[in-house]
Amino acid sequence: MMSSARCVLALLALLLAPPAWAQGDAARGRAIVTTRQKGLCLLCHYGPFPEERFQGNLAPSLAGAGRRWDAAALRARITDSQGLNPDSIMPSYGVTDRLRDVAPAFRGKPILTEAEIEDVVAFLLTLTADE
Amino acid sequence: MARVLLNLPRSAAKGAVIEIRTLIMHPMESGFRPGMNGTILARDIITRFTCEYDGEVVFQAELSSAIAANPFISFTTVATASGTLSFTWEGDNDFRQTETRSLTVT
Amino acid sequence: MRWLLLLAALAAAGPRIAAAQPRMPPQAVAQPRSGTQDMSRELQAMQADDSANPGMLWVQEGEALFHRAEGRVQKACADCHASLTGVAARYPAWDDRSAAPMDLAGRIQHCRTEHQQATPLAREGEPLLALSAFVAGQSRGLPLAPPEDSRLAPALARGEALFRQRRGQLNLSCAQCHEDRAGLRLGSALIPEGHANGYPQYRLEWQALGSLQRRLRNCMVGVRATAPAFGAAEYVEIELYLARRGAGLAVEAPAVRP
Amino acid sequence: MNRREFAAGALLALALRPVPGLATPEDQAAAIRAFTGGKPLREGRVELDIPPLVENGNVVPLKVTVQSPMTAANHVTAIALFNEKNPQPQVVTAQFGPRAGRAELATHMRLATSQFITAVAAMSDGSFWSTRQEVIVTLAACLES
Repeated sequence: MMSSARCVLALLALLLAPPAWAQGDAARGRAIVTTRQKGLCLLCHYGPFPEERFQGNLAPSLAGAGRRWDAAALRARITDSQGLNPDSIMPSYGVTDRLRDVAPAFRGKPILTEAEIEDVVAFLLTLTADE
Repeated sequence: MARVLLNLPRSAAKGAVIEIRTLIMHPMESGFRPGMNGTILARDIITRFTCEYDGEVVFQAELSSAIAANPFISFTTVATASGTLSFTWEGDNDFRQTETRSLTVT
Repeated sequence: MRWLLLLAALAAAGPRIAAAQPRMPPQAVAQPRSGTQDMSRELQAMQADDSANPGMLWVQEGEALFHRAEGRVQKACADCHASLTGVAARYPAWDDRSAAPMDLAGRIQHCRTEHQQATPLAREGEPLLALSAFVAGQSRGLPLAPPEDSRLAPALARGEALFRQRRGQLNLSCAQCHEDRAGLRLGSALIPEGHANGYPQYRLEWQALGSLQRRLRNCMVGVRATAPAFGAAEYVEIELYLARRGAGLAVEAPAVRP
Repeated sequence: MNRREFAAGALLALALRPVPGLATPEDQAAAIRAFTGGKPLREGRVELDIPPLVENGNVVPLKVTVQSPMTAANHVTAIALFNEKNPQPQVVTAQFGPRAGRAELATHMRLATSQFITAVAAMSDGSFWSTRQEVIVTLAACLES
């Protein structure tokens, strides 16, 4: 059974969903997740990335993310985590408004493009095993 | 003149081993680091440190880019006779600096 | 039901009451933890050993500058100030002439332009860092003791608000890391409580001595936010709040930090 | 995407990680051979005190101590330090004689990344002794620029 919040989430995800042809690439997504300058994910999260010796512990493990959430839920969380929970410290990767004092080099630009977010979603969906 | 910090006793008993600790202000620019515009910054390091005791070399070290900025070097010497210890740092771009300290041996 | 309404009325009146009187200074962190405690034994040893702590090079430089006659009146700092023990522990402090809070580097600048009638030194320039290190070093071991001065209250409140303000493309505040998540790991780096008891400090990342303002700028750049120019009022306000927040911690300048 | 494509992508991601032109363990071995003149290295006598885990590779304190009577007849003539994965394998080479009193050298070095550091001592009898230590370098989470 779906709670109403989940319904809203799913609707939001549908609205945010890219055209069917813009399928994400899991290998590219993995590179984004593990690159400090790009995805920044492992500064806060940890997960099954044996080559990355240093991973943060501010946020939950990414292991099993692909079992806990479907593509739409992952997309919604990455694109606008703070839209779902204003107190979240996870940046809203696809949002450029609601921010203040953004450095000129990053102004008006999302942290990840829609295509990059699709790559990350595709990769996270492969993380079905719990650690 | 680069700022230098030298730590060693002013006096020592004859035959005692004294510890000498040195710090010198220097960027030790490695020659492997890109600058703001992306081009590699030219190497600028101290390449040699020498300690002479009344004119005789008692310790010498060849430094590389792998030595940290503001180099710290610590070593020991035997207090043989009252005299002068001199410390010389030499490096790229004709860097050369000498500091002296007198040591009283009792 | 009536008590609920009363409660709501009180809550609504709350902000106005607070605005009417000078705000009480926020409490210091109950038991502030110096960043030193989060460092490896080896770095702790480097900080504690004046013959290995590279920051001492700046302290020595600052001592020389302190005794050098400067400006149109050719007076040295030392001609007026015999000892500055404990002074750095009480900064930032209120400055009457500018009617604003002033940090230690600002005070040194003020002395330089007003009393020595010399040209101001660049913020983050080596001479001002060296003088700051020499003065701050004279408070080593003494507790941070920010002044109980009601004139500082508005700036202190602004400083706290800036500390809690989310900013930048990553939309993070100082408090979200250094208050809510101190002790956890951002990547491999342990997040310290972010106290202001070691500045100016020798930061291994910089391979040089730097001020608290440089460190604040560091975090702003990190969250991809604009950073005010060195010396800006915003920095001094955050410094003011940090001094209050870390009150009681021993001054460690020049501290060594990763 | 099939499993092989995925593995290839992961390898590519690994290969693309930013590792600038660093020396290799082979470079370190070659530098050590140049220092010893190809003579065999023996383990022992040398102690290398370096932190196993460092928060920042820009300044890593270390101390090398060699067991030796440091007499005219029997002393350490040189201590050299080598790394595997900095741009160059050499760190420092220090000349010693009996007037040093003790065969000790302390300095602060740089480490580009986690690696083994090798300390080698040359003795007045022509023998070479060494030890090595692994140092894990953690990465800074936030950089100033």
